Amino acid sequence: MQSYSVLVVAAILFVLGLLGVLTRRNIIFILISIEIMLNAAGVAFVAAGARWGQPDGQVMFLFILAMAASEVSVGLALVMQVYHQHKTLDVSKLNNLKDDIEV
Amino acid sequence: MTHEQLMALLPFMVLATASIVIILLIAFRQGHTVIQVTGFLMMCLVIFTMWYVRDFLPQTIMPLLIVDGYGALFTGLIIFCVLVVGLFSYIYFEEREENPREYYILIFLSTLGAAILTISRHFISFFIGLELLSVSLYALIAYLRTRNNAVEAGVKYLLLAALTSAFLLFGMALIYMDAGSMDFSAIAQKLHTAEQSSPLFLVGFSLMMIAVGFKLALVPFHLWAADVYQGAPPPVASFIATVSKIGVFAVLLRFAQELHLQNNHSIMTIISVIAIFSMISGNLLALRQQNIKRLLAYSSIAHFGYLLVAFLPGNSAGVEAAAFYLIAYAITILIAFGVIILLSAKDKDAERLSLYRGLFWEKPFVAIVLAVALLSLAGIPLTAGFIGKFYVLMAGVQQQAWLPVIVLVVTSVIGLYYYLRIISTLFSDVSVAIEKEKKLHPFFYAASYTALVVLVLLLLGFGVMPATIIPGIKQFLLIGN
Amino acid sequence: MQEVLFLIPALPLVGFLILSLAGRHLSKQVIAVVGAGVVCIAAIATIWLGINFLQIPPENGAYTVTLWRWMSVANFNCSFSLRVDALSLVFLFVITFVGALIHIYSAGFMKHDRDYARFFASMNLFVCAMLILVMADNLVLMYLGWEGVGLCSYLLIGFWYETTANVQAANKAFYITRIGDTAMAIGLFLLFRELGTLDIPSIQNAAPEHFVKNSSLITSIALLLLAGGMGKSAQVPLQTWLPDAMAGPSPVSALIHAATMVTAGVYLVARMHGVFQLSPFVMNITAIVGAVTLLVAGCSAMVQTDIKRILAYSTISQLGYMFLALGVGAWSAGIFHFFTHAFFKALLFLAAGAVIESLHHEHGIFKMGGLKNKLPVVFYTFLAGAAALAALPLVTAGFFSKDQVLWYAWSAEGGSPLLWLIALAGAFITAFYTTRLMLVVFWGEAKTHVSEAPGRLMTWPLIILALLSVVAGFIEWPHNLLHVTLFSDVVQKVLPPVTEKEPIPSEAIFQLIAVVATLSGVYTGYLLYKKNTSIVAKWKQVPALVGLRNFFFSGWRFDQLYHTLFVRPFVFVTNLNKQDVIDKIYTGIVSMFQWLNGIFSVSQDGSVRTYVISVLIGIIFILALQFIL
Amino acid sequence: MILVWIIVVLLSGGMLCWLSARWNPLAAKWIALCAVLVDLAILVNIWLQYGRGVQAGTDTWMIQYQTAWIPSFGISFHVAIDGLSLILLLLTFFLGTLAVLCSWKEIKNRAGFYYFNLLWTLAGISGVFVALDLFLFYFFWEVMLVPMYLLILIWGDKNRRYAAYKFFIFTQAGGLLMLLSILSLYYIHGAQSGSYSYDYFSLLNTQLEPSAAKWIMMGFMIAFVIKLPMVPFHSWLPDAHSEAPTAGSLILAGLLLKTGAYGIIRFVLPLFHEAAVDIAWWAMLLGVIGIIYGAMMAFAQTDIKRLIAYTSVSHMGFVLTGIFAFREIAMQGVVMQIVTHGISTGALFVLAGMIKERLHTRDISKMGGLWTSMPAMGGIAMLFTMASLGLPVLGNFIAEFLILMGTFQANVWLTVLASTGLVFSALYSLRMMQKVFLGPATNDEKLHDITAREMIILATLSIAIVLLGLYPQMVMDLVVSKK
Repeated sequence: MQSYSVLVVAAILFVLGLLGVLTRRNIIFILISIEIMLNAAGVAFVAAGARWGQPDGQVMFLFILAMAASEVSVGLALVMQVYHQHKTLDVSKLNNLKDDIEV
Repeated sequence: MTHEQLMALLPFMVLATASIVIILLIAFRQGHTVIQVTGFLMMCLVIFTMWYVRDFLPQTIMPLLIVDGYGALFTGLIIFCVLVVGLFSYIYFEEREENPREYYILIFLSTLGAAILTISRHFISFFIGLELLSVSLYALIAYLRTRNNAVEAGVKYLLLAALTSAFLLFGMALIYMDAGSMDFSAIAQKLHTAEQSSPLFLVGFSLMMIAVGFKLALVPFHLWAADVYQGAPPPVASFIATVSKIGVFAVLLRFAQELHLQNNHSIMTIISVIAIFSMISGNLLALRQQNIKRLLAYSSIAHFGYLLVAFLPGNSAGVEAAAFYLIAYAITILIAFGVIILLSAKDKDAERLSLYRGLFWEKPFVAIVLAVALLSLAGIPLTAGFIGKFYVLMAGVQQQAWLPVIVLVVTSVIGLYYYLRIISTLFSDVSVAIEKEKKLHPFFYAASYTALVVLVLLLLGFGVMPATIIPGIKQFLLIGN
Repeated sequence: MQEVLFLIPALPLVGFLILSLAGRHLSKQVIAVVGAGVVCIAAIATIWLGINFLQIPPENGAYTVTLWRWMSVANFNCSFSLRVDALSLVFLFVITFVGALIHIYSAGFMKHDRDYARFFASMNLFVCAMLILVMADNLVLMYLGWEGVGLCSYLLIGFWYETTANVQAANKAFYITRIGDTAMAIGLFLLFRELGTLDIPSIQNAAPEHFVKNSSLITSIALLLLAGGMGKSAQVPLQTWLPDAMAGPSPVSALIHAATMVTAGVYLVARMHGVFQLSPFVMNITAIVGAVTLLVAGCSAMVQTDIKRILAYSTISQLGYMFLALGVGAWSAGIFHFFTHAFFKALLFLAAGAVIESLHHEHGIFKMGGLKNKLPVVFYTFLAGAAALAALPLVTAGFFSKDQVLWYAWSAEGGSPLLWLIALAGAFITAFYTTRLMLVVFWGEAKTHVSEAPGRLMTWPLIILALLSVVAGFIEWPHNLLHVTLFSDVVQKVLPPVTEKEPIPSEAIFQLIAVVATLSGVYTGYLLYKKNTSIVAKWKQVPALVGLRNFFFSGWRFDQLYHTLFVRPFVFVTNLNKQDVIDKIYTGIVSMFQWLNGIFSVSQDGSVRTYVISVLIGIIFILALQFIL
Repeated sequence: MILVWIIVVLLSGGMLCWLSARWNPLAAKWIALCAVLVDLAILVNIWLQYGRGVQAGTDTWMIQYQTAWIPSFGISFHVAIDGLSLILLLLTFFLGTLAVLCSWKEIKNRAGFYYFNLLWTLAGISGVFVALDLFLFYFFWEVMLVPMYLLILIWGDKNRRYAAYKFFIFTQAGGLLMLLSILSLYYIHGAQSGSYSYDYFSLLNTQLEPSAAKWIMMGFMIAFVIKLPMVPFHSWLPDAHSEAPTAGSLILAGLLLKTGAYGIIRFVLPLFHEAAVDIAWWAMLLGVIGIIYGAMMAFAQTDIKRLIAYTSVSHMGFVLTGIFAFREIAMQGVVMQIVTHGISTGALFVLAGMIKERLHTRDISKMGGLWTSMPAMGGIAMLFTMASLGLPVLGNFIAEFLILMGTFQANVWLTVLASTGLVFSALYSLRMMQKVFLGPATNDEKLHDITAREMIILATLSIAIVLLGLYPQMVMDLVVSKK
């Protein structure tokens, strides 16, 4: 039962992160929001692991951490390039690639 | 870990070594050509080892991996694609005078990720494979950071991929919560004993579908595809279109097979709805597209919609159909991107359709090759694409999934329009000479052309004599079943 | 005898082939010799055949020869086989003999024409087709000839194709006859369905057993066949093409539109008498159609000013007589009228052609005049023909045949006083317009200069035909005079004899009345156009009469009626739909997809936020779907 | 095996044409001509061997050849001919030869690739006529599309792109539905008999639920009536015909449309007999509508090739009506119509091509009086115009007469309506003749009459159409009733 309440917390965290992705314009903040979501997933894994009394959940959490770190590092490298080229971190300015139908 | 298990993993280890070898080569300041050749040889080695260890299969490496015929088949396909992509990459990067060397590290890493996906039987290996694939791809997409909006494409892909990864993880966590194991077969067992699938499982699976759908660019997670295909260098785009999608589709298929998802009515409904929407919007989006890379992206959305139709039956015929379809599709896409790469000028990729006007009269060979590829995408006989589509329809009809099948037929008729549009551009009268500097590396050009010829011959060969490959596929799939 | 039967149609065919394939490389003399020669040989062969036929009548009353198996499908068998019996023989004789004369005449008439070879080729083809028509052993082969003569008629009406009006006249002729032909074809289908054969003798044999007299089935068959005949023979309401058909050269009008092709309908009805007799209703219709036609066309003929149009309307009118005769059951009378009519009407057309040729292609009779002395040969021959047309008693062939028709219109089984009255009125009208024509063209003062008199090639046929117009009638005399029945004896080997009503009134009285009508017609003509021309001028002041005159002149406004009823709506509808409305459906579908493409494309706006929202929508959608299911 | 060679000759001939054109453009023409002539010779030889008609009671299949192709699906390379196939193959190579001949001068650029496409189209068509495995049939059905598409696309007229799309997409739409039907049939048959096979003879034994039969048949029917074409699926045809090069129009009208009729006769009727009987009335009705609608459309056109194209719609209406009359007489008429329409309409297209070569327009309002300068062509045009309106002596008459006579036994009123087609055909045919060859001459420039090469083409066609009119039995003997 306890693990379920942790799961609820994780879910709330996840949705918060999602809301952050939706509302934020700055790429860095979006990355942070995604981190929150990833961590929420991690929490859920830990909760699940706890429920079944297995270490697998925690193992997974470690993998998530590693992966999140690598993702963020690549992400930040790209952010720097974006800033170089666009002089902004506003994600809505990044729309050179889109459909333009010429009839 | 037993000897047999180690032997079974040998190809994957070689694949992993490839990246390290390249790193070492870079450390020793070797040139592009050496790296290219080494990479090529390494990939050949992978295939060789796979052939070498064929007698040890199947092997289950508890709890993460299972190396069976199915995995070997898809890994082989992936390695084959990488071979071709690598070959094409050489002239592309060489012409752009960028430093292309780290590119090979990334591409082999990414390949490793895809290969792991094909043999994973556990959430953890699933997750690791997927992330290995994705993280390398972020960098690959933005590799030519100064041009072509590559960075924009990279950022878009990264944000969305990370977002959907979060969903994947959360979904996995939910399923783990429900089933008490992350092992596919254990989950299947749990699911089997339960009277009806719990909401936790269903929600978990739905969330997982988001990530998978994203990678396969299925509607409504498809919006990135066109932008990324357009922004990424063509070799990378072809890599995404083939290797990444094959890997993810392989794991999805294995997961579904293991869990007997075809018996789960609601999940099947979801998948068929996704398939239908993918077919419709992929084809509709491509209808008037003037950028050939975007067009290929949209067409791939549609094609994975078709593939899902084959996925629906969930029996061996479906797997066989999917395998054949993927082979045909991979060859075709490689040809298409190969042509784009060959035609790309130094500062601009050959992506505007107007560049292709009257290509047939300028470079008949390239034009014919591209036309054959497009006909294959359209599923016209004499090409493997036709047999692929035939397979898919067969699977659909057998399952009497009439709605998706009818949608498939209707949308592929719509799709025909834009393929024909390109073909008619190729054969139109007014020819715009594609200015092309002198060929810097005649050997690699020759090699690329040879690769195209081989691919086209394969495409036609499989189209006319599918009997040459179908038994092979069947045999592979039997291993481990 | 049988074996050489095929030569008769084959000869003109050979002529056609030679002239059409090599005609451009031959000199005019050679063309004329070939073109006219083959028909002359055919005529000689026919006469020889006829003599043989009369001397030693074949068994079954007919020569037959099967050339080859044409079609044989399921229970449908049809051969290319020819059959000549007495009825065919009469037609054969007219076709080849009159045809030969007309060909000879044409050699002179057409000598200045560029397309000399094409003319003779078409004429030869016509003769061939017409011969097949009358020699056909089965209805399909007959239909072949039937359509073949239609084609040749089309080709020859539009012979001077550079004038659009001529081509239109040709088209019109083809269209209208095609309507009749189609009806006839349906009739054949019906016959085949009922009897399982289209061989003429088998039909004649099987029909009385198979069909109930006056049943709707036999009525429809007969009606459909009749419609075919009406189209070819220009009977009301399908008569409008014939006056326009005068656009062709005069020999064509003589051969096709007077002597032979237009009588194909008569031949068909006579040939299928076994079927028609089973439906007295249709027989009545036939008679009525004939009566109406003779009156309608006669009225129109009275007011025409174009010499050939007068003759054309008169042809329609005379064909009406033939139909009337057939309709009342006077089979041989109808055929006899065809026989005499062929001579005098061919003669009239040829003579008219000579007149027109001499007057620089002038057609209007009021621009002619005074030709009596300038073209004496033409005048005398024309006079003979006109007399025959007007049926001047005893001295003309037309009298003997028309008198029979008139008599049977009352006395035959299907006859009635009304029919007789109409026929009588027709006789009066005929005499009147013939007189008018003669007087206006040959008497009075010359209005157009005569360029050259016709040569011998043209005059000899005229003379021969003129002779025949006088003597041809002598082979058949009325019963109360002399009682010579040479013609009907022959024909009635095939056709049933006429059955007369009881009580039979005195034939002499009727003859007298007919003679009076004819003579009064002649006198009226003389009165109005010779003696007291001011009457006509006075009448031209009366609006009602002018209106009536215009009404007649336009052929009872049939053309206008058809134009508004059929032509204009058809052209309107087809032009309206020129772009194919069904195609619009498909262009609509295409536009719909393009529009959808635009809609879908909106989502690809390049903004990450849109993409995230789309992912979110996807999640919500999938979850919602999960819970609904 | 000889049947395989027929196709192989065309395929390899096509490749040779393409390759040889690099060195010598003239070689391509001769190779193409030789290839079709070789095939024609083979076919004539077969005809002489079996042409006396197949005796009742014996096997109606003259030559059969079968070998495994994709055994795992039960697909075999099964080809065979009977009388119907033989006639259609003869027609294919007869018109194919003429198509090569009439491209002799017209195609000046990229001749090698042109003949490649031409021969491959013919290969696809002949494949369709011999295939007895449904998969193989579908395969050939689609194979003929691409080269035909390229023929229109590359060597067509101004609006060729649009026409080519339309042609391809229409046919493909029908084709895919047919594929669905084939698959359904395959599975139903497999479930019943336990052996999964696409073989014609095996599938003939399939027992179908009436409703299933109906749906499956519709898939076939749609593919075939689009090709035929039946109103309202005809709209690809005027565009494709009018834009295609002369040989393309010739093949389209002469052969491609016939594959639709062939498909109905060969597959729909035997496989779904009851279901076909059920829709017979509607099919006949649509056929009759096609007759009248096509004729009315033809009457309004000002583009000569469009006009002829619509006459095809009208004539093919007869085919549809005749097939669904289910009478042997009508069926024989249908076969005759297939052959004669191929010849007569093909000839009209050839003539239109020749006129276009001389006047550089297809607009009949810019023509007129051409007879004066080209009497020989005018004469032949007259012949084929007459053929088109069904004049006796010419083959088309036999066809239409038999069809109508057979149909009459099945349905009186529809036949009466169909017969009005005879009147309508006169309307458009004579209008065309008038606008093009008759009337005052509009062109001052001196036009040369037909050349010797053109004469050969037209003379062959003329002789063929007259022979068919006079000796139709030589066709009918081949297509004896199979019962």
